[in-house]
This record gives sequence, structure tokens and C-alpha cells, in this order.
Amino acid sequence: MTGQPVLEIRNLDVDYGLGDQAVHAVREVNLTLHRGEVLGLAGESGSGKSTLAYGLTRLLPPPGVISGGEVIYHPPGGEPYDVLGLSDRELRAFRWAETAIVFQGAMNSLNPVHKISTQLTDVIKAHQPNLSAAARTARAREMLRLVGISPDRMESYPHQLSGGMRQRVMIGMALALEPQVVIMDEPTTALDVVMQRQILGQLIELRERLGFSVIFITHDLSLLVEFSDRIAIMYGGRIVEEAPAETLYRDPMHPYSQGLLGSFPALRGPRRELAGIPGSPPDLRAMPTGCSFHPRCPKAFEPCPARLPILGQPDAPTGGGRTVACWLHPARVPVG
Amino acid sequence: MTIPTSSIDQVIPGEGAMAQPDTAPAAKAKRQRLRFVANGKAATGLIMLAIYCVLAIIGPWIAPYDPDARSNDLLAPPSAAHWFGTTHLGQDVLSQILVGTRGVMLVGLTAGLVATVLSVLIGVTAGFLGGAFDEALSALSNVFLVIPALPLIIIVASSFTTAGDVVVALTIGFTSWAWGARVLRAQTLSLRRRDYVEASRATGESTWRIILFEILPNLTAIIASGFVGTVIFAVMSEITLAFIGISSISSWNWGTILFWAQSQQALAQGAWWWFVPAGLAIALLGTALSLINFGIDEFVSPRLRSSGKSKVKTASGQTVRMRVGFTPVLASRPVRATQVARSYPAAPVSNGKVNGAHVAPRKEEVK
Amino acid sequence: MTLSNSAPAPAAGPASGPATEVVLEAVGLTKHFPVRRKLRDLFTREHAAVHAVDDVNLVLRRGHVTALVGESGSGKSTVARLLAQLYPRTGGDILLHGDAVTVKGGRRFRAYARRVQMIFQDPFASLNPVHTVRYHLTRALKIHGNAGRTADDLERALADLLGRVSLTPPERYLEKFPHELSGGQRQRVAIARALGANPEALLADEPVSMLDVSIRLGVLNLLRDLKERLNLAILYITHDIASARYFADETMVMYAGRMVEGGESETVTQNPAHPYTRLLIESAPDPDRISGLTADTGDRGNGEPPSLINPPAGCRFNPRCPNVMPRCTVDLPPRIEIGDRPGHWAACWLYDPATVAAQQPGSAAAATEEAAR
Amino acid sequence: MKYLLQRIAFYLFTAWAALTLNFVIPRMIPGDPVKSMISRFQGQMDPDAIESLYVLFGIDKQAGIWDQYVDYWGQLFRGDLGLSFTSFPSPVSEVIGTSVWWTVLLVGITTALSFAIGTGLGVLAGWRRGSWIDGLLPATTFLSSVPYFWLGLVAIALLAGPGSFFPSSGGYEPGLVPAFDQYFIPSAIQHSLLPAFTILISSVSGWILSMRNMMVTVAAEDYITVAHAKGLPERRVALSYAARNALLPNVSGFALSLGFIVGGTLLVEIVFSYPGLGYLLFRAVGAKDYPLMQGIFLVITISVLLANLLADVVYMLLDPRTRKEG
Amino acid sequence: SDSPNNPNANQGEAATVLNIGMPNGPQTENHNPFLGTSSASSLGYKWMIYEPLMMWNPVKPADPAKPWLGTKAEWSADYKTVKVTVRDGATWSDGKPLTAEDVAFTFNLIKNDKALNTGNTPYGDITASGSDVTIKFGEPQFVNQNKVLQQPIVPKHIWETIKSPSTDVNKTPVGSGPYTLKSFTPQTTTLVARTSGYWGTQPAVKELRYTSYTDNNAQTTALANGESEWSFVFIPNVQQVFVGKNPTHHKIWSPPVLGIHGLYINTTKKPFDDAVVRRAMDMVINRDDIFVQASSSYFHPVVKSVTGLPTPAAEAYIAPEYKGKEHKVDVEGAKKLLTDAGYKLEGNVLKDKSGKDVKITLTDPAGWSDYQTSLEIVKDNLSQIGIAATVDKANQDAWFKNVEEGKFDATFRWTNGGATPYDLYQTIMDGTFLKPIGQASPAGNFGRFDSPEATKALKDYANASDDATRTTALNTLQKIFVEQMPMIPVGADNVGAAYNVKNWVGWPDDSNPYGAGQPTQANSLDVVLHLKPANA
Ligand SMILES: Nc1ncnc2c1ncn2[C@@H]1O[C@H](COP(=O)(O)OP(=O)(O)OP(=O)(O)O)[C@@H](O)[C@H]1O
Ligand SMILES: Nc1ncnc2c1ncn2[C@@H]1O[C@H](COP(=O)(O)OP(=O)(O)OP(=O)(O)O)[C@@H](O)[C@H]1O
Ligand SMILES: [Mg+2]
Ligand SMILES: [Mg+2]
Repeated sequence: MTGQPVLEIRNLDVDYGLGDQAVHAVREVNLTLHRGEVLGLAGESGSGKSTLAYGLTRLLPPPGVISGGEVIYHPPGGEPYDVLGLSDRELRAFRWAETAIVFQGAMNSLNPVHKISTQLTDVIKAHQPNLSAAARTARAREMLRLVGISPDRMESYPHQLSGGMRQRVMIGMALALEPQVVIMDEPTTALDVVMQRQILGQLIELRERLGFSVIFITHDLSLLVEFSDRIAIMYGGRIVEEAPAETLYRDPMHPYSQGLLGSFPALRGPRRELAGIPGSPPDLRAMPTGCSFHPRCPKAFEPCPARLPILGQPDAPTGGGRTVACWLHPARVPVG
Repeated sequence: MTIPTSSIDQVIPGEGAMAQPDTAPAAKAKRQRLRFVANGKAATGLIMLAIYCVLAIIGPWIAPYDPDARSNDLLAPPSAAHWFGTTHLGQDVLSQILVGTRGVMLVGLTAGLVATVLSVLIGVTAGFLGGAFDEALSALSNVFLVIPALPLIIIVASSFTTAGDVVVALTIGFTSWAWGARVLRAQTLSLRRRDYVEASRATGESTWRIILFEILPNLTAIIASGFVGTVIFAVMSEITLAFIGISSISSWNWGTILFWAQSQQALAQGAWWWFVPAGLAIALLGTALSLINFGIDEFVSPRLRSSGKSKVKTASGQTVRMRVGFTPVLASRPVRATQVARSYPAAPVSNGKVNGAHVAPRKEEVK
Repeated sequence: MTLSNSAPAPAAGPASGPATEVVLEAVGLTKHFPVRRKLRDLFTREHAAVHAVDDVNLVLRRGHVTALVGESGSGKSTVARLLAQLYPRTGGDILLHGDAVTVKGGRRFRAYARRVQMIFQDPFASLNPVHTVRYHLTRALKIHGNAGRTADDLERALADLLGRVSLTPPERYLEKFPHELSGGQRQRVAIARALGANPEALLADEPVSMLDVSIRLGVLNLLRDLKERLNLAILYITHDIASARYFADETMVMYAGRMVEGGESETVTQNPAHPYTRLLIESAPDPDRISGLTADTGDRGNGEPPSLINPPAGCRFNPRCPNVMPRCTVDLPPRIEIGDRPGHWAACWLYDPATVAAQQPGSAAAATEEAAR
Repeated sequence: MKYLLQRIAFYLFTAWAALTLNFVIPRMIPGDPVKSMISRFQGQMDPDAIESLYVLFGIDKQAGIWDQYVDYWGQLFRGDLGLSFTSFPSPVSEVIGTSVWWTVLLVGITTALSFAIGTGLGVLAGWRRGSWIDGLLPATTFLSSVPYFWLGLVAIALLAGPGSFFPSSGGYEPGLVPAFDQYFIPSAIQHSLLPAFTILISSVSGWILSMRNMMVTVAAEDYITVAHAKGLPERRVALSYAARNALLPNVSGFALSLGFIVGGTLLVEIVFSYPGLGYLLFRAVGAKDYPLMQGIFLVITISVLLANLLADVVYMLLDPRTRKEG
Repeated sequence: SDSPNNPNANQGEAATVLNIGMPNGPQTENHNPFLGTSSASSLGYKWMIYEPLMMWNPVKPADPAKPWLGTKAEWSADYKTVKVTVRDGATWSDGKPLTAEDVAFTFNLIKNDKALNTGNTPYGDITASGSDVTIKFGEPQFVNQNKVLQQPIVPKHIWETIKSPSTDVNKTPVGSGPYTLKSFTPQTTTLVARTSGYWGTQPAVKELRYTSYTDNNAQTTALANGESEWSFVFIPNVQQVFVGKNPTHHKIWSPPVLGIHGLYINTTKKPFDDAVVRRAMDMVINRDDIFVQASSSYFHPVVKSVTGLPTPAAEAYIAPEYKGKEHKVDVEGAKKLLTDAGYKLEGNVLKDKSGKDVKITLTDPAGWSDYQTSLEIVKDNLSQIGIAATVDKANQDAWFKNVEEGKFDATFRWTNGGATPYDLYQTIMDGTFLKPIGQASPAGNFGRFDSPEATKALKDYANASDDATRTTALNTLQKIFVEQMPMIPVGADNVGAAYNVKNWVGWPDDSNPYGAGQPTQANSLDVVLHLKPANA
């Protein structure tokens, strides 16, 4: 099922502001999402994960602008096209039907003044205007059942639901049109671990049934390792490493990835030695030259401050399907 | 004559500010305090206000004539000698406006000050102490809020035997604190629960120090906005009182000028110069204060800030408006994807070329 | 910053070791928040209350970190605030060096605050944005008379304080406003402020949950370092049970306002006894459990924590508990020693010898016991 | 429901406080209705009439303040507001009754209209930030700072000259008898146009500004982004998601402004000699007509309270969150 | 349509309507002729419905009153009794005859209800016999004779059933006048001529429309555009605003009456206790400027005579020694007067005898624009003789109180008006009103003018039983006034009108001052009865 790309992000650049004032929050990101896979996106706060997610669907609020790149979408059986080149009308039709998004705060994602049913059906109405009202309601009920909420909560207002229920409603809503891609931006950070597991479990189960692809964003690496097929690590607006989850966990190549993994105390197994990442995240307005991680990197050596490492397949024969941007592992085949 | 509802409302949009306790501005307060002045609207407003303040001080000296002095140019239209024309007694309207500025500013500022002090005292105490105290004080301010202010001011002002500037200012001040108190109470209530207040309590700070040094500084924007709002209201009320002949102000103010113009039926006599300058002076003062308020609003709620440019040029030379929901795309051409393929020839689109004319398909077509 | 802190000597149980003088102790601590009372409630019969904390016993020892874990809303912060005397309590006692203390404000509160200090969860919220680092620290020093007599003394005290939390050189930080600092730096300032009082006990309420992954460790290591150097008693509150394992000597688990399990950290995390602790640990993300999304994890109850206004009778976990017994819905389980390690206990009928025995005959035994009462 | 009950309790309390204030204030006013009447006639009224007027108005003897207070409430419950001094012995309720409709119709309709237009434009301005409507904002700010009455004066000067379509004063053509017929209604409308425009122009900007700001604030909410992400038609996002939520805080503003109808636009009525309640209050104050003042103030206060109550109900209907708990 | 507003309903009769306006604001329906607060009094239409016994012309106060419902009135020599003969043949609009009983009833009604006795007249016995009514008084009524006989008479058969005449609104007025009520709205009251039964000649005006404009502005506009044909209102710049709009038809007529406006001076304050100072002030105050600028060249006709008596109304009363003596501004004369009396003019500052600067505060309520204007002019004038004046704009209530209690330096105020100069002088000089500073004297003598001689002269005038005594007393009063100047007269009250001669002619004017022009005056009925269609 994997292998076929569904979404290709090419050289995406996203800025906040214009001209000299611009903050380059996402730079030259290349990423391919394959059909049916869960792609994890990790990195610490401010590394540009959300910006990337919003940017590829053009949902960034002002002053965000997309300053370059393209996002090629491959509809099943259709001709691929660039999402960034769609007109407003086309984009509206594209949204939700092809890519749905689940945002971090479910409380704020649901319109407080409309009932759940309204919010579930209006998206169906917008995209499938020919469907009868009854069919829409039926579909909405089905979606609720799918995410484990009793359909008699249809007529509730968001504030009448608990945080977990709201989040599940959002997931249900995201799946209502059976999109190819679901982007989830920290969908569970506000929730309890118990609840978090419950919801993610449900999601994975649904993916198995419906076959959509997921971009899953969080900075909790241990969560990602457990849940995703592939993981991309972001740092300072760039992807610094990308690999299958297991590979990344066992053998992170980029020092930043190593640092991230070393920061998590493990609950089980032998007590590991914890090594944090010294220093603080870079200021996007004044990025370090060369590799932006070099000021914090314990293994930095002479090319690091000077030249930017390119994301590519590392030389070392460490198994296929992984890329890294680090001078320790110079690229054999650059991506993009 | 009503307070522009927008002014204070926006500081706390509904209960919004309470719902999202820690927004960026709180964290960046100090730096932005200066940026507030850099705000275009606020700066314009402040400059205008400064001019008014200067006029309030030096007005009587730079006035070309004694505002009471009669001349033989009865009801003369604007001329070189009398820029704003004269009244039915041959008094110089310009001089009256200049001399009248002081009274207006004085009453406005005094009333604003009184109302602000009251609203801070009542609002912050109620919000901080809570309990029965809070219930009583908020009931009080709610009552004052609901009781219509202008009629009340008219009735009260007309009840004083010597309604001088001070009395008018105090009357206005004492009847118009309620709105500010309510806003401040709500804000204090949310501040009181902030960690830094709790933290300073845990450090062992005394209650009054917490109110004065931890809470009040964080309310400055709201207090300032309330102050400006009340000043607008006070100026309008004062002018109204003078205009309908209720306040017995011996000195000139713009309302007095309008009163004379109205009672001498300046309109019927075609003496537009008699009431136009005073009205404009009021309107411009009001505008200045409103602008300052907008500045404060934008400072408090950064979303209201118009972020520099609102239009961007894309690579193809098209101008696109920045807006929510549709992020502008600068580099790739906005129209057709075929051109994308051409400018990035390496794009490894797996099955053939990118079809530029392709429109996002409907769901039905996909299935 | 890469402090290689291996686990503390695992043999050192809470009862052993010389440096375990008790600083602060909570006995039967209880806090009920009245549900906001309106005028009309004056006429209703009973006042509803949030049972935020019920009958909590806790001991903080010198040079010892006690972790308090539990899900959101289980009452952890309330416990901390009660210990800091920021809330009046509904019941129970707080013993400082064995003496019951109740202070509300004024001088006695200051005296208490000098010995027990609290660090708040959110470093972004716990520093007043309008004041500089200098102001925050100076106040902490002045209030507790640690500022010395002269301006020089003060400078020295400030530098010392910042040095203790590794913010050096001090002059680089003193004049900064909170927004000019990173999260980790802010949390350090908050800790420095607490240290300004020169306390014996530090109540750290989720001191790292708002911090970024890479910074967390630094702050935690700092706290551990302080514990060791200053011989502080630390209460470490978190809902991240993994960090409790690494950082605390002893771990207590709270559920819906009650303590449900306690013991040495390693024991509690590796051999959880209470069903809730088990659920918690199972739910925590675990990289080693790749493709571990088994169906059973998804179906642990409906995931809804109980209402604290009308908490369930008996064990509060009973509506979600997979091992629920009839007795759980009736009787409140007491602390029961598990016996695997000294000091490991759980408030669960599963470990009651009587229950264990009665398990086989079925619910009849429970019924007879019911009758006996 | 509890929410509503609680609000009603609040309104009852406020009404009591306002009514008591209403009782107290005129008693603090030192003026004297008889003297005011004499002064209005400047010498053409016999000074000997003073005494007979005191007797006539029943203010020649004073009851204890508490008795007066009790009496006052008694009268209120009987719906008796006393007799007006200026048009003695007409009951205050009757005097108010003749003018209240003018105000309610003119200012009420105008305020509602202004709210509707202002909100509509505000929605547009807030939604399409940076479009041409934003260019109007400075002008709007200026207009909202202009005193109503001055705008009225200018309007009269510019538009209501002799032979103009716009009459400069009054509520209808003198000589007409108020009736619902083809002569009176057009005349009444014609007379209300200028005052209405005046109020509209100077009040609409306030709504535009506040609604715009609310829209801008709301447009940055997550659920708006979600609505966009859902690919909903722009109209639906703008109206059903953004405007619907942005409207909520303005509802109470609208209620307050309904309350200000009388007080706030008194000057428009003065300038246009419009026979409404505000003008009546102005005259009552001038004539020291306490009963009338009390009556008007009462009407104003009650209407403010009712408007607020209404706003609460509307708010409750619009915002499901308030429906749950208080 | 049967709408009252249908213009066709009145078609062909357009010229039979007279539009009268008053700037009194919306009215509430009240046709009670006894109450000054009723709409009938406020707009003046009570005089069209109810008639007095005698029709007195305030413009020529010394002329005898015209018989009206009474054919003659005989006063006793001491003016304590009057016997009125009631006209035969007058009927009420409900058809009942008007008798002496009605007259006696009316006066008894007033006598028995203090609230109705607006003149505070000391009524004694009132009896009717045949067509005669005899009214006795407790005091001589020489100065009040016309006021008494101006009382509108009401029908006994209706009013005896009214329980509380002082609070009744008299919804369906029944009077003896030529008009009856047709309709009432807060803005407009319409009267129509009786078709039959009126004792006098039928009026040419068939319908009277009284419109109450909300204020002076509205009234002025209505006059200027011809909407309103008859009114009494202050019009600033009247020539431009009203007359100039249509000079052939728009007329203004403002005959003075025996009541004046002027500057009261507190005679207890130094140096204004010195008559020399007051006279000097009088000499510099420019009455003409005030007339032109404060009263729009008509509203308060200049008091020219040095005696303070307005002419021509008081022509007949002016003492021989003052006949023709008119006030003139004489700055030099004033300065000489002052320096001769020991005052010093140093540069622009007048020093009193003790060497102090002479200063004065002029006060009047803030809202009274004509008085305020006058004060501004006075202030300017006084500066010519070095008196530094400041104008204080007081609160109306405070002003009232302070003036009555004598707490002022100088203030513009009116005097009472009457049928003789008595009321005028009484307000200024009567020692019986004299109260210490701080105690209110509401009826007059605000300046605390203490002259037993004047007090005696006033008393003599009111109580005399022969004309010679009265003349002597009045001459004495004039002499005191001129020499002491207790109050500086400026302008007179007027009872004139602004009227439009496009449709109706026959209005009183200078050539034929047969009555007051003001539509609310008692003799307005006389004016209406004089009107004839312009094109007839
Ligand atoms: N409106 C803006 N103007 C300027 N910079 C911005 C703006 N919004 C975001 N940024 C910056 O862009 C960078 C990327 O932000 P983004 O929200 O994508 O990070 P993230 O990886 O999602 O972080 P988190 O984990 O906290 O959600 C951050 O450094 C942030 O400071
Ligand atoms: N001031 C208060 N008034 C009423 N209820 C309160 C108050 N403070 C806390 N509570 C309630 O008490 C319970 C315990 O709250 P507490 O903050 O102690 O939980 P917590 O374990 O610290 O949660 P978290 O992990 O989210 O910080 C919660 O249900 C909370 O709603
Ligand atoms: Mg993010
Ligand atoms: Mg907490």
C-alpha cells in the first residue's frame, strides 16, 4: 500500500512577513507522503511544524506567505496537480475532500455557537451539494459512531462535550469526506495520556479501514515512534532527518535527533542515561550560518558553521529510505 | 453622545481575554509599551491631543481678541481681521474657541481622572477581593451602568446652584465610572488567578503590594483606554450641558459658543461660521481621542493591528490581498500548474506530466 | 548540560538513610471547593462542592524528592497550594517539623513562606511581565530579609542566587524582562525566586510541563542538583510518570483527589499495583512498543474522569476499573501494603488479604462482610 | 433558565435602585417650579400668582421624607406618576404618552437601522481587511466623534433651507392631526428624515468600528481557520462562522444603546424641535417640573432595563454557552 | 376620505383660516381658563372661548376699558366696590343664556379657591341681583381694576358640577366667546366660529389654528415662510430673518407696556449706595445698543424717558417736569458728575472716595441670552467711566435666590407690569418689601432701595380716592426715581406681535393701536374680531 506518493512537498518556503522583515519559518522543505502511511513530524516548539502543515493547504493567517515551492497532490487515478496553483474556488473544493486537518485545540476548532450536527453536515453540504439533508445527517451520525461517540450527541453544542469528545468529533469531521490525507497538528497535547492513547488507537484503526494517509505533528518523539510509519525531524524550519520510525528510534543519525531521543526518560526497560540538548532553539530572524544546529551540536566540526548540509541519503549503508542533513553523513543522493 | 461602544469593549472582547489568559502582549509588555506610540493611529491622535493641550494652556494668550470684547463687526463672516467671523455682539469667534479650549480640556481630563480613579478603586478591589464585597460592588456598578448617564448628569448638574467647571467635571466623573469598573473587575478577576500573582503571594508579598505592583501595572492599557473613553464622554457631556444652557460656566467653552449660536438662531441668520468651528473642534478632539483609543486597542489586542502591508505582489506581478484562509503564494505562478512543471523540470511526477487544467475533482468523480 | 545522572542508589528506600529528616508532612489533607455560590443557593439545602483533595497523607524529607503524579484535574496542584498555605484547607493538618501550622496571611505567613516555597507550573505565567528579573529576585530576598543591609549585599545576594540556578553571568540576566528570556531561563528565574527565601522545602508544581523537550531535562537536573547541594525537600508534581521515575526518590499517585498508590519510584513505575497506575503506565507513549496499538489499550473504560462534585462512592476509580468488585463501589479502600518492596502501598481492595481470600467464594463473602459491619 | 432567573433578580434590584435614585434626585434639586414658571413669563405673570401656584401644585406643605417615599411607591404601583407642573394638571403619564412615540419611532427605528447597517459594513470591513472599506475608517472615526446635535445643525443649514424638501423642525406638518392616513404619515416620515440621517450618520460609525474589530479578532480564531479548511463557501464562513460569533459582544452594546435612545439623542430632538421624550426632558429640567422629570427618568430607566433584559434573552438564544449555566 | 387631514375638506375656505403660532412646545389637552399652565392659556385660545367683563387695552393703559360682557363697571370712590352690569343676550355655546349669576359664580369660585386666585385679590362679598353683579374688596383696587375685570367668565351650570376646578382639564369647554373648540392635538388646536348665538358681530375669521412650535427657532422659521401668520416670539435680527423675507406682508409691531427691564443695583453696596454713581452709570449705559443688539431692534422697546416710564404707553403719566426729557448717553457728563462728587478717574480706573477701584459684578442666568447680551454691553459701557465690570453667568435657581436675598451687585431683571406705572415703581422702590440682605423679598425691591418717601408715595397712589392725590404721588415717585436711579431702565415689555398681512388685515399697529398684538393677551379676541380678509 505504501510506495505510491499522495502528497509531494517540493522546496516549500514559507515566510511570515515580507521583504527584510520576513521570518523564514519553513525553508526548502521536501517531503513525500505515501498512500496509507502515517508520517510523523517532530521537532521542538517553533521549528515550523505547524507552519508547514498550514502552509501546504494555504491556511496560514496573515502575515504568512508562501514564498516558493509547490505541493503536488496525486488524486487516486487522476492527474497530479499543484495545490498552490489552484484558484480560490478550486482550492475550496480541494480542501477537506482531499486533505482534512485536525488542529491542536478542539475547543477552539469547533464553532461554539453551532451544534455538532450543523458543523458536521455543513461540510458535507458544501462538498456534496446533491446529497439530501437526510443523507447528510445519516453520514454525520455514521461519522460520530465511527469515532465512538453516541449519535445522540449530535444535537449538542461543543461546550457540552468533554475535551476528548470534542477532539473525536473533529477527527470524525475530518474523515467525513473520506479524504486522502489527514493532517493532525498536535491533536492530543491538551489531553491526558489515557485519553491520548484511546484517541490515537481509534485513529490508527480507522486508517486501516479507510486507507487515508496521515501527517502527524507533535514534539513528543516517543509518541511518534510508537504511532507512525515514518518520521521527519524538523529543526529551524528545515527537515534535518527523515527515516522509518523504527530506524530513527534505533539509530538516529542527526545529532539533533539523537538529542531529542535522549531527552525522554523511558518508563520501561532499563534506566537510560539522559542527555538533553544544550542551548536554546535558534532565533528565526537571525539563523546561524551553515547548519543551523551547529551552535548546539556536540559533534560540530569545521564544515558545519560554513556550509549548509543538504538533505540526502547518507553514504553509510544504513538501510534504505532514510535521509539526513548533516555533514557527519554527507549526502549521497540529494533529494529534490 | 454615547460612549463609542467600541472603545473599551475591544480591550476585552467579550470574555475572550479571560478565556485565553496569556497572550503574547502580556509577555511582551514592556517593549510594546513604546511601540504603542509608534502605532500610526495612536501617534496621530497623540499629536492632535498635544496640540489641543497646548492650546488649552496658551489659548488665552494667543487669542487675537478678548473673547468677550464687542466690536462693530456684528455677525461678520470670516475675514482677515476675524478668521472665524464674529458673533451678534461682534465678538471674535476664533478667540472664543481658543479661550474655550481650556475649559473643555479641563473638564474632560478632570472627569476622566475622577471616573478612572473610581473605576480602578471599585473595579480592582471588587475583582481582587471577591466574595460579598465583589457582589456588592458589581451590583453597584451594574446599577450605574444601566441608569442612563446623560439624563442623570443633566438632572444632577441642573441641581447645583453654582455649576462651575469643577462641579460639572465631578458630576460627569461620578456618573460614568461604571463601565470602566466593570471591565477592570473582569480583568482583575482573570489577573488574580494568574500564576504570577499567586507566585508573589507565595513569596510572601502583602495584599496591597500585590494590587499595586503586580496587578495594576498589567491593567495600564485598559485603564488608559477607559480614561480616554471617559474623557470623550465627559467632553461631549460638558458641551451638551453648556449647549442646552444648564451648566452655568462663566468661562467660555465650545458648548457655550454653540449655545449662543443656537439661541441667536445663527442658522436662520445664515451665520454658519458661528457654529461650524466649535463643532469641528469638538469632532477633531473626539477623533484624536478615538485614535488614541484605537492605538491602545491594537496594542492590547495585537490581532487588530494592521500588519504593515495588507497587499502583496506575487512573482507574476499580481497584487493579492493578505487574508485569512487563503495564504498568498508568491513565487509559484498562481494560475496554472503546467508552468510549475516547467520551472521545476526535475519534478518527478510519477505518472506523466502535471495537468495544469486540472481542477480539484469532486468526491464523486474520485470514487 | 549533559549530566549523566544514573539512578540514585536503588537500595535506599524511603525509610532508610540518615538524611531523611521530615520537613513537611500532610495528614488527612482535605480540600473542598464550594461550587460558586449564587444568591439563590442560600435557599437550597446543601452546598455542592468540588472534592478536589480528600484525605491526603504526604511526607517531604530533607534531600529527598517526592513525586506526585496523576492525571489532569486529580488535585495535584491543590495539594501543592495547600502545602504552601495558599488555600485554607477544609480538613487535615500540615506539620512543619512536626508542628501543626495554619497561617492565613501577615507575618506568620511570611515566616512559613520562608521555609516552604512553591514553584509554579508555567514559567510563562508565573513571572510578572512588567517586572525585571532583578525586581522579582529583589522582592524575594527583601521579604525574607535575605537582602543584606547595603546595596552591595543585595548585589551579591542576587548574583549568588542566579549562580545557584546557573544563570551566569548575573548581569546578563538581571535587567531582562521575562519575555526576553527563554522558557528554561524563566523557569530558572522562578526557581531562583523560590530559593531567595532560603527554604527548606520546595513545592514544584509541574515545573517542566510547559517547557520544550530539550529544555526540560536541564531544569530537572538543576532541581536534583539543588536537592543534593542544599539538602532541600522537594515535592515534584507532574503527570508525566516517566519523569517521576527518573527524578524522584519516591512517587505517589493521585486519582480524583485521593492518593491511590505510593512507594519508591522505581517500584511504582515498574510494578504498579493499583489498576489506575497500571492504566497510566500502559497509556504513556512508549517507543519500545512500536506497533503497540493493541485493541485493549483503546478500551479502558470510557476515559472520562469522575465528577468531583459527586465522586463515586467507594473507590473513586471503580467506574473505570477493569478489576472492579462489588465492594469497590461501597467501601473506601485504605492504604494496603503490597509487600513486594518496603513502603509500597496501594489503596485498592485487590491487595486486601480478606478480599484476596474472599475472591474465590465470589461475592457472597463480600456480602457477609457487608452484614458484619 | 437559571441564568435568566438570576438576571431577572439583578434587574429587579437595579430597578429598585434606579427608582429610589429617581425619588431622591429631584428632592435634592434646590430649584422651584413656581419661580421657573415666573421667569418664563418675565414680568407678564402676576407675582401674586406665586402663592396660588404653590397651593395649586401642592408644594406648599412638605410631608416627611419617609412618608413621601412610601407614597411614591404607592403611586408607582398604581401607575400614577403624579401631575406635571408645566402642563398642570395633566398627569405625567399623559404628557409622556404624547411624546414617547415620537422618540420610540424615530430614534428606535434609526438605532436599529444604524445597528443593522453598521454591523453589516463592519462585517465587510473586518472580513476584507485592507479593502476599500478600511479606507472609510478614518472618516468613520471622525463622524463618530461629531456631536449629534452639531451634525444636526449643519444638516439643517445645508439641507433644510426654505423651499427644501426637508423641513427643519417639528414632527409633522403643523395643522395635521395625527392619524394613520395618507396625509399624516408621509408628513411624519418627511419630518423624520433629517433627524434620522443625523443619528444614523453619527452612530453608524461606532457600530462599524466595533463590529470590524470583533470580526478581526474572531477571524483569527481557530474555528474560522477550520471553516476555511473545510472548504466551506466564503459567504458561509464569513456569516455563519465569523459574523455570528463577532455579533455576540455587540448585542449587549446594542441593548445599551437602545437604552441611550432617549438620553443620547435628546439633543437631536432639541435641534430639530422634534416633539419627543428627550425634548420633553429638556423642558422639564428647565421648568423644574419634578414629577415630569421623574416620570421621564423612570421611563428611560425602565426601557434601559427592558432593553438589557431583551439583550440577555437574545444573547442566550444566540450563544448556547450561556444557556447551560449562569 | 373622512380624514381630518384631508385638505379637500377645507377647500374653498382656505382664506377663512388664521394660523396662530406660539413657541411653547407640545401641549397636553387642557382647556381650563383658570390655569396659566393649561394649553388654553399657554396658546391663548382661552380668550376666544371665554370672555372678560371688560376689554382693556394695555397699549394705551390710561384709556378706559371697552365694555364686553359687562356693559358698564362702576367703581366706588375708594375702589373697594365695583358694580358691573352684565350684557343681555349673550349666550353660552351650549345655548344657555349668560347671566349675572354666572359672573357672580365665577368670582366666588376664585374667591373660594386660593389656587385659582392668581391675583391674590382680597375678595369680599360677591352678589348678583338682576343683571348686576356687585363685588366687594378688602382693599382699594385702583391699581388692579382692569385685572379684575379681565377675568374670563365661566358658565355656572357647568362649573358648579366640577369637583376640583383647579385640577380639571375642562375637556369640552363651553364659553360665551365667538369660537368653540374643534380639535386638539399636542401640536395644533383648532377653533371654529360659532354658527349662531354669539352676542357680537360674527368674526370674519372662521377658523383659528393654534400651533405650538417646539421652540423659538421653529416658530421663527414658520413665521418666515408664512406658515404661521400671527405670533409673539423673540426673533434675532428680525429685519433679516422675518421682515426681510417678505417685506410687504411680514410685519412686526411691538408697542411697549407699563413694565420695564433694567439693571437693578444693590444700593447697600459701596460705592453704589451713592446715587451719583448710579446716575453716572445710567448716563453711560447705551440703551440703543442694547435695543439693537440684545432685543433685535424691537423686542424690548427703548425706554426713552428719564423717568423709566415707557412711551407712548405711559405718556399720560409722565410728570410735567420730565415731559420730553429723554435719556442720552453722556460719557463726559458722567465723568464730570463723578469727579465733582469726589470720585477720581485715574486712567481707565475709577477710584471711589476712599481710593478703592470701583468694580462691579453683573449677573444673570446663563441661558438668558438677551440679558447676557445686555450685560456684555453694559460691561463695555461702564468701562468708559472706569468701572471694571465682570459678567457672571449664574445658574437660574441660584440667581433667583440671590436676587431675592439681595446678594448681587447688579443684575438685569424685569419689573411687574400693570395698568398704571404703580406696579413698575413698586417693584423697584417699595419699602414695604424691604428686607435685610440674606432674607428673601420675592415681590420686589431687590436692590434694597430704602426710601420712606417713595414707600409713602406708592401707598398714597394705591389707596387714594381722588386723581389729584394720585398724580402728586406719581410725580413724587418719578422725581425720586430720576434723582436716585435705584434701577437703570433700559427697555420696556412689549405686547406686540409678528403678523402676516397676506391673508388678513386689520391688525393693530402704530396708527391704530386699539389693542395688544400678542395672541395670548386678554384682548386678543378684540384683535381677531378686527381682522378682515386681505383681498376683500
Ligand atoms: N505571525 C508570525 N510572525 C512571525 N513569526 C511567526 C508567526 N507565527 C509563527 N512564527 C514563527 O514561526 C516559527 C514556526 O512556528 P510554528 O508554529 O510552525 O512552530 P511549531 O513547530 O508548530 O511549534 P509548536 O510545537 O510550538 O506548535 C516559530 O519560530 C514562530 O516564532
Ligand atoms: N479555585 C478552585 N475552585 C474550584 N475548583 C477548583 C479550584 N481549583 C481547582 N479546582 C478543581 O479541583 C480539582 C483539582 O484541581 P488541580 O488544579 O489541583 O488539579 P491538577 O491535578 O493540578 O491538574 P493539572 O494536571 O491539570 O494541573 C479540579 O477538578 C479543579 O477543577
Ligand atoms: Mg504548532
Ligand atoms: Mg496543576
